[in-house]
Amino acid sequence: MRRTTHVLVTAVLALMVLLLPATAASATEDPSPAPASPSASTTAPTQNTPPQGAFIGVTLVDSSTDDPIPGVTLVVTDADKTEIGEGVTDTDGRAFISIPGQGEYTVELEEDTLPDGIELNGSTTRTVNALLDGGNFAQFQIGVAEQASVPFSERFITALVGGIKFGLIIGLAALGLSLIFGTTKLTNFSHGELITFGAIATYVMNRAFGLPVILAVVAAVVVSAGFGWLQDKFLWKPLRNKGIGIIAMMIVSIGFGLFLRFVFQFGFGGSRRSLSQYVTQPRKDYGFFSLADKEAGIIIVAIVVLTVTCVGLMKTRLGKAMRAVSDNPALSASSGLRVDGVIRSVWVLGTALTGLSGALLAINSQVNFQMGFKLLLLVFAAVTLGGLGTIWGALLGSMIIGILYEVGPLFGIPSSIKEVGALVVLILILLVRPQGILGRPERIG
Amino acid sequence: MPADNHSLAGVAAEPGVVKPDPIVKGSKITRQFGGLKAVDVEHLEIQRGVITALIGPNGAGKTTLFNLLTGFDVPDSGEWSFNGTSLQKVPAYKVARRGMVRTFQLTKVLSKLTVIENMRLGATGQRGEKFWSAPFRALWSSQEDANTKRADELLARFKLDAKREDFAGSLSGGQRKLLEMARSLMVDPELIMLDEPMAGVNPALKQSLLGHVKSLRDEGRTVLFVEHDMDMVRDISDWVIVMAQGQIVAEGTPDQVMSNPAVIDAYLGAHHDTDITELDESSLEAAAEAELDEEATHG
Amino acid sequence: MAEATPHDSGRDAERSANFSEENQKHAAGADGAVLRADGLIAGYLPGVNILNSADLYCQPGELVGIIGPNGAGKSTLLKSLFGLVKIHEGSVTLKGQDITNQRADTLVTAGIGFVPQTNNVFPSLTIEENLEMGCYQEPKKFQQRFDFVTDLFPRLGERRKQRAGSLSGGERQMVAMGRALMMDPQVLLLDEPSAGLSPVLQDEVFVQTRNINKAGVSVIMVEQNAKRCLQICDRGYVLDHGRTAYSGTGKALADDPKVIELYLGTLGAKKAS
Amino acid sequence: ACGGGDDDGGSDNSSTESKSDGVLTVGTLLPQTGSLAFLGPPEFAGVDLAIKEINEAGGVLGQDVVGVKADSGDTDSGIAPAETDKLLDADADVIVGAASSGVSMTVVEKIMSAGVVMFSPANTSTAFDEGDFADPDLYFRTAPSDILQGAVMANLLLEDGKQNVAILARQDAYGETLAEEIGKGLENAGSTVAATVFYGENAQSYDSQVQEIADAAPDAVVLVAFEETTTIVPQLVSAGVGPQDVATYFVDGNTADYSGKLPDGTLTGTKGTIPGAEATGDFRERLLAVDPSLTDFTYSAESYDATIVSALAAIAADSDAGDKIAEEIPGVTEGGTKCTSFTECADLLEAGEDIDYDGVSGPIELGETGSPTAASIGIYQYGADNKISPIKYISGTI
Amino acid sequence: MDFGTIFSSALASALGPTAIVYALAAIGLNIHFGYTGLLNFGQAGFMAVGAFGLSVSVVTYDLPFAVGILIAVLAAVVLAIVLGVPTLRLRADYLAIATIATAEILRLIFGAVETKDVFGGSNGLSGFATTFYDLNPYNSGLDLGFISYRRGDLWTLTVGWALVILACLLVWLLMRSPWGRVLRSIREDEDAVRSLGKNVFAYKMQALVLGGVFGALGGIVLALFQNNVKGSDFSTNVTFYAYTALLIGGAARVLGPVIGAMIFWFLMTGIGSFFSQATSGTDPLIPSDIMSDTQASLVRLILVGLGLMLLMIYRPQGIFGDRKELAIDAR
Ligand SMILES: Nc1ncnc2c1ncn2[C@@H]1O[C@H](COP(=O)(O)OP(=O)(O)OP(=O)(O)O)[C@@H](O)[C@H]1O
Ligand SMILES: Nc1ncnc2c1ncn2[C@@H]1O[C@H](COP(=O)(O)OP(=O)(O)OP(=O)(O)O)[C@@H](O)[C@H]1O
Ligand SMILES: [Mg+2]
Ligand SMILES: [Mg+2]
Repeated sequence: MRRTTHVLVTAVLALMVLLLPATAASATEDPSPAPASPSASTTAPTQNTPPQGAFIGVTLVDSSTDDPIPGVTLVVTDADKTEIGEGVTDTDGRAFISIPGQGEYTVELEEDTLPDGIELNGSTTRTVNALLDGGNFAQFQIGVAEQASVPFSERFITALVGGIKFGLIIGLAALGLSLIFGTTKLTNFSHGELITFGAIATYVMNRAFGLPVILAVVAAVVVSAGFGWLQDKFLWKPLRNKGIGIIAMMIVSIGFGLFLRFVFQFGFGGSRRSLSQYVTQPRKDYGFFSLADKEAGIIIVAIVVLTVTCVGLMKTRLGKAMRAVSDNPALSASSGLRVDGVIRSVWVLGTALTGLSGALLAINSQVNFQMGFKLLLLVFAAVTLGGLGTIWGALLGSMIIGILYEVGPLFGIPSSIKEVGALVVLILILLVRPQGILGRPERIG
Repeated sequence: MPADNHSLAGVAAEPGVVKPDPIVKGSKITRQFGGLKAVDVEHLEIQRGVITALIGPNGAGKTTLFNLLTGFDVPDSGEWSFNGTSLQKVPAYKVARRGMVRTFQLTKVLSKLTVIENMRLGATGQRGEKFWSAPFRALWSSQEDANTKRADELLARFKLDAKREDFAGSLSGGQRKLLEMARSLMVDPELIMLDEPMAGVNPALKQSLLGHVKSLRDEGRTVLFVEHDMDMVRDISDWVIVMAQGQIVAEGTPDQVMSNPAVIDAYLGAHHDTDITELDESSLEAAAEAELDEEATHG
Repeated sequence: MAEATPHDSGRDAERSANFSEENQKHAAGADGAVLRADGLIAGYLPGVNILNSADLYCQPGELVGIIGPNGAGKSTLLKSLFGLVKIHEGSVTLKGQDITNQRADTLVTAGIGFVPQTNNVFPSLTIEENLEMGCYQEPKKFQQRFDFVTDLFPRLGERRKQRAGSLSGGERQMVAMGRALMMDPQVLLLDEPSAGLSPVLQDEVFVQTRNINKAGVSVIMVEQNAKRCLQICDRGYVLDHGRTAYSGTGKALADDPKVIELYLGTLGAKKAS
Repeated sequence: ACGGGDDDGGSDNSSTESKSDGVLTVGTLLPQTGSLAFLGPPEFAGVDLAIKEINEAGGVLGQDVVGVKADSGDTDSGIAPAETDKLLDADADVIVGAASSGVSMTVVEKIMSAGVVMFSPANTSTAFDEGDFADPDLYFRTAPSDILQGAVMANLLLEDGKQNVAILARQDAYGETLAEEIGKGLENAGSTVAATVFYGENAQSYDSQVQEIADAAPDAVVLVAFEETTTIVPQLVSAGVGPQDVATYFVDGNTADYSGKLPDGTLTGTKGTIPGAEATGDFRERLLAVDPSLTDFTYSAESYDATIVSALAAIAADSDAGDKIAEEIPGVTEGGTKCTSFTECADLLEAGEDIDYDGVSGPIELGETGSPTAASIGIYQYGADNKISPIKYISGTI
Repeated sequence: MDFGTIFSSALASALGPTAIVYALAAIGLNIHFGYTGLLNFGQAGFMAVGAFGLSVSVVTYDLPFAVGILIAVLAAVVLAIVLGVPTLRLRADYLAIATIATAEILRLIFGAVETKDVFGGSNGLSGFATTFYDLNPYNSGLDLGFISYRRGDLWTLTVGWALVILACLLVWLLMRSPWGRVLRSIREDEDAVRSLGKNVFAYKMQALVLGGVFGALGGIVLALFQNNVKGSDFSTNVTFYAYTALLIGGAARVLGPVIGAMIFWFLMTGIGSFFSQATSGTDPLIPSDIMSDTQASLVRLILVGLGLMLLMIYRPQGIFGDRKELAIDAR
């Protein structure tokens, strides 16, 4: 696939090369048709070498063709307008003029030494503040074409696709969160660490056990599920049995998150690491948009898993049992539900989904001990936006958040703070629908 | 039969009838949930100074009507007034301040406050509830003492005095009902609207509380209550309004209403005064079906 | 057997005489009971007992009514039978098997059904799903039982897709009762099943309870509609301060002047019976 | 060293309470936790190595130098101030840190008012040369301010004839100023900045930023980043503006060893700038002896130099009091006999000579503002194995 | 191993400026969450608004210091109102997300390159506290032997603890009054309160404003003792830690947040200092292949996380809380 882009790029470049001289020639119908810069080429030195000590350098390249422009004369004067030296560009388009020391200098390009058909983009003089002992460069732009801006629709689609991908990754984690919240009412602030767990598990499977990435992802999901099981068995279930309130549990989850995050750092270190495969992949063109194979893979896996899970939850009794347990655990038990069993399976399923989200994120980008924590707010926002505890809501919310996150910058949100757009929309939607998009208001009285 | 109150004498026993001195007046009040018209009241008047019972089958719209009247829910259409001033778009707390207080069918006690604190909260016009005077005890302590005294009296009457310092969240189902009702009396309302106040209250206590409700009337207050216990309705109410499928279908004195065949059919059942064990079950079922069939044809 | 706690003030002597009499009655009648509780001491908070040595038994096929003042501990008794309140002392046996403090869902498997007094529906589930929860352990039976329940409460059938959280108080009560009827237990524990229902439906509930009972299910029901309850039950208990104050056949209790004074009152007495 | 009299080196901070106990205690306030945690290990290693070498050479004032470690955390965790107190309580005379300019800002006041030298190896923000910090009172740094690196980078781009450059930078004190300086340098010299795009420290997806870069169709991309480079580069590749499509330039924050982190060949030809003189190879060996697990060496040389300079200044001042050390620091780095190692310099000082320490991170002349006024910056290039090798060194003064 | 130093540094931190900042923030949260039941996860936003209110006034707009303080407090009031009007009708968990989002939006905007001219970008603003330190009445620091404070800190501490004490006094006065009772009732069931004729919204707003102002005071103290503020000082972690402090002490208790904040920072510093001692030196207590000295701080956070969990497990009501209250299930 890299080859195709290469071919494309070369084709475009070739076209430009073919077209440009023609247009340039027709544009500059010089009255004195001096043969194309013979004088220049004769005076052009074959190879300039940088002098010792400080100097001023100029590299003349026609950026439309990437061709260096030889034979152009440059004159350097200092602050008092005394001429310091002169240079002529060589076949690489380079010229060097020694200067006595640091300070401000002016470089002037003698326009008539420019080859025919070549025009400067700006003025012919430059002021250089030479700070460096070696070369201090000035630039005369040539052939920098006014960049035809990419049409908005195209940028929008690209951003949209990116947003969908991101939304789906969040969606997996959000579904996990929503399941756990929907069943236990626990606002799990350690959920971010479950994402990280999935990513780190993938990394370990891939790098330490040498599994290919795809198998490592599968293994990571399994390990995550096991992690969910263990968590419930040794942490949450004992807490429930002790009758610890939901707020206290929430604080436990903050503590647990802190604990996990720094255990991860302890074991994994503070830096980012990447998997062994699929790290760099150029995109393929699919008509309206382009996607790298791994991105397509992520999108497909996420969609399949999300659909299967959601439909499964709708079709099976587990989905109903979950909502029942969330509504009223005691009554569920009275109905013969094994409440602990339901909650256990939700932890397993939720953590597995979240782990998958982390694994996909690891493929999409990198593995780091904080990756999940940094994502947590967006996941929360997604779940809330859709309506807490509703399954389809979590997905809808994720897609909205993901898309806004990526599309926002097109509408003027500074990209360094692109979360802002998504968060503002979250608040706005909550104003109109305080119960979230798919949530239902409660009856009074 | 309350012999001391004749203000409703001569009022015709028909739905939506005009009363001599209504404290609440409403017309064309509707509220729809999806396809279901929960409330669809053509005209409604509650007479001042008497005890009015609101009865009707389950899901008739009684609670919803309460919600609408007291500002807890917004009607699709309709207008109503309290003491002559319109209550449309008036928020719930203002409705209560004007003297129209309601209780909730599914109780709402303040779990982590003690019973006495629950009661004190009910008192209105407390100076200590203003932010700027709250820190200065001297400004509100005398009022607080008076409120506490009143609260203690009510608690004793409602047999909750032993629970005075317990968290309201630890009360039993019936005790919650009692607390809810006692608390609403702390507001000192002109019109008190009780939503099934006696469901789950034990019969002996119920009987003694009825005396209290009657004394409310004697103090000049108006009482509107929803109840499924016909003994109670018969015992204390001066007027009965019957709702079904959101509409007012009958009105009148308890005797008039309870002998109304439509009401018996749809609501009371033909045998509500007889011993079940002696009943032929099929006839009972028929009565129950009649009630629900009517709903079905409507919905 | 634990002694009467000094919890009560006033008529102490009379009470303790009464209690020991009740103890003997219990000991005499409890043999062969399908469900029996002996000397239950239970409570919600450590150190605060709500049940003070409560005794109760229910013979196979019997319909037992429990009445008592508010806060007497009736609901607590049912909940502790069903493993929802921690029993500090005493024992509960089901057909001779000790089930003290067992998890509720295992008790369901063992054949006990329970309708709580409050919070007895799943608000975010639809009516149909609520009922489905009733036969969670035996999904195959769903359709048949569902038809039965909707026959009893046609409203539930019409509104099967409505979320229980938006139902009226009485409709919720129908759902709660319906859910219990879905599960077809051997012993059914009902906590005020008629509360909030219209008179005709109250009667219906009592009749149905009676029918279920006649079909062989042992029923223990707590009721505030004492009149009706005592009419249909085989035996009744009056609970006060966490222990049995009186017990006897429904008729005997209904006519006992002490029970009337303490508990039943005379409201509507003229009209009834 | 020149001068170093009794007068209060121009400091307006009347509340300094420097204490002298005969032992030079070097505290480190560097990230062990938080989002900059990855910068910690090389920096700690630099300080550790310096202390080890100083003590092997006999220490300072006849005593071994003592090191105390503290965590600077993130700016948001409230850790830095508490940890600073810990260092101050441990009688630190010099605090090497913090790494992030942001964290330094939160504790600089506290440290200076305690009369302790704050010597940052990694603060590159120009803010420390301005306003209240313009005097070389107690704040110093070995990291060159971004002005110089920005100039070198801009110059490199110009030299390579890049006329339309896109800058993708981390949005923090480091990224902002460096991006600004590079942009300034380019535009002053007549080049165009096609786009300057920032990403937040917490960003999890860089798609929109990368797309912005791609849409600008630049002829060179400068990536001002820390280790998130490993995440961004693949995304640049995906968007068709990877190092093999468009010439890419790294800065000191991200010219790390990417072998194993990125597929071979990804970075071939990519250039980067790292402040510091030539002998880095040998220096890395020594660092690895201290901390064998190091893979990244960012700011290790600066940390090392900060420690050595402090020790030398303490010898010159014949005191371990913070304010005395501070007075000597400019002196031992500027003017005098050049020397490049602690033993060499210490011997010269013993002999009463004025020295000019040139460290592993450059000539470090801590002039007017307590920041390096001269620096040597190496230009490196990546090979197919994603490792860098130097092409040339450029030195300059501000 | 020098336990004296560990203890004294822990104690110094428990009484230090950071503890004050968190105590004030947690007092605010106590009003919001502990008494009124508003799950405000955006306390960092209030702190930020306070800190930036002061610094922007003084640095960017050259206003006098006193005016700056006034503006800072006003800014918190305004934020509370702007935030409250639309969000106070949200259910608790939705409110949590709305407030956390607002705080993040504020943080991002305060730290953005685009708003650098006003808020100073990532470096933030500095040098606004000079007036404050000029007022310092102390001539020297305080040295009690085992614990010592420098002159500047001593002044911050005096002012800070005075603020904390005043805040506690006010909370105590308010919460024993009927006003406080209404707040606690709203926490339990706002519909019930509404049905009794109380303007729930107004009370919630008053609570939000009051707690927000305490948050802002915390932010101001932070700004003063750092003499620098920047957006990244106010991330969600700050709110989390403040909640932690509150719950350690016990919610809905007057002194809960203060004691909680002190304990939190005592442990934070104490554990950190223990491990940094245990891992340093030539013959460390903990061998360096198990834990190197650069990992000491990490272990501290691991243990803080663990400690927080254990505390909630074994004393979920916090130090001052009432176990009985927790046992009441909100039926
Ligand atoms: N929020 C809602 N959404 C949908 N349906 C509702 C909602 N609230 C009430 N209903 C329906 O409106 C009807 C009227 O309900 P309401 O609670 O007013 O009945 P009610 O007369 O009080 O009955 P009960 O005696 O059982 O308390 C019921 O059928 C109920 O299911
Ligand atoms: N969750 C609880 N925590 C603490 N105490 C409780 C709790 N639930 C009930 N109690 C107390 O236990 C006692 C018995 O309550 P229970 O609910 O069993 O009464 P009940 O007999 O069912 O009354 P009712 O007829 O009103 O339903 C009451 O005094 C009540 O205050
Ligand atoms: Mg109702
Ligand atoms: Mg009960």
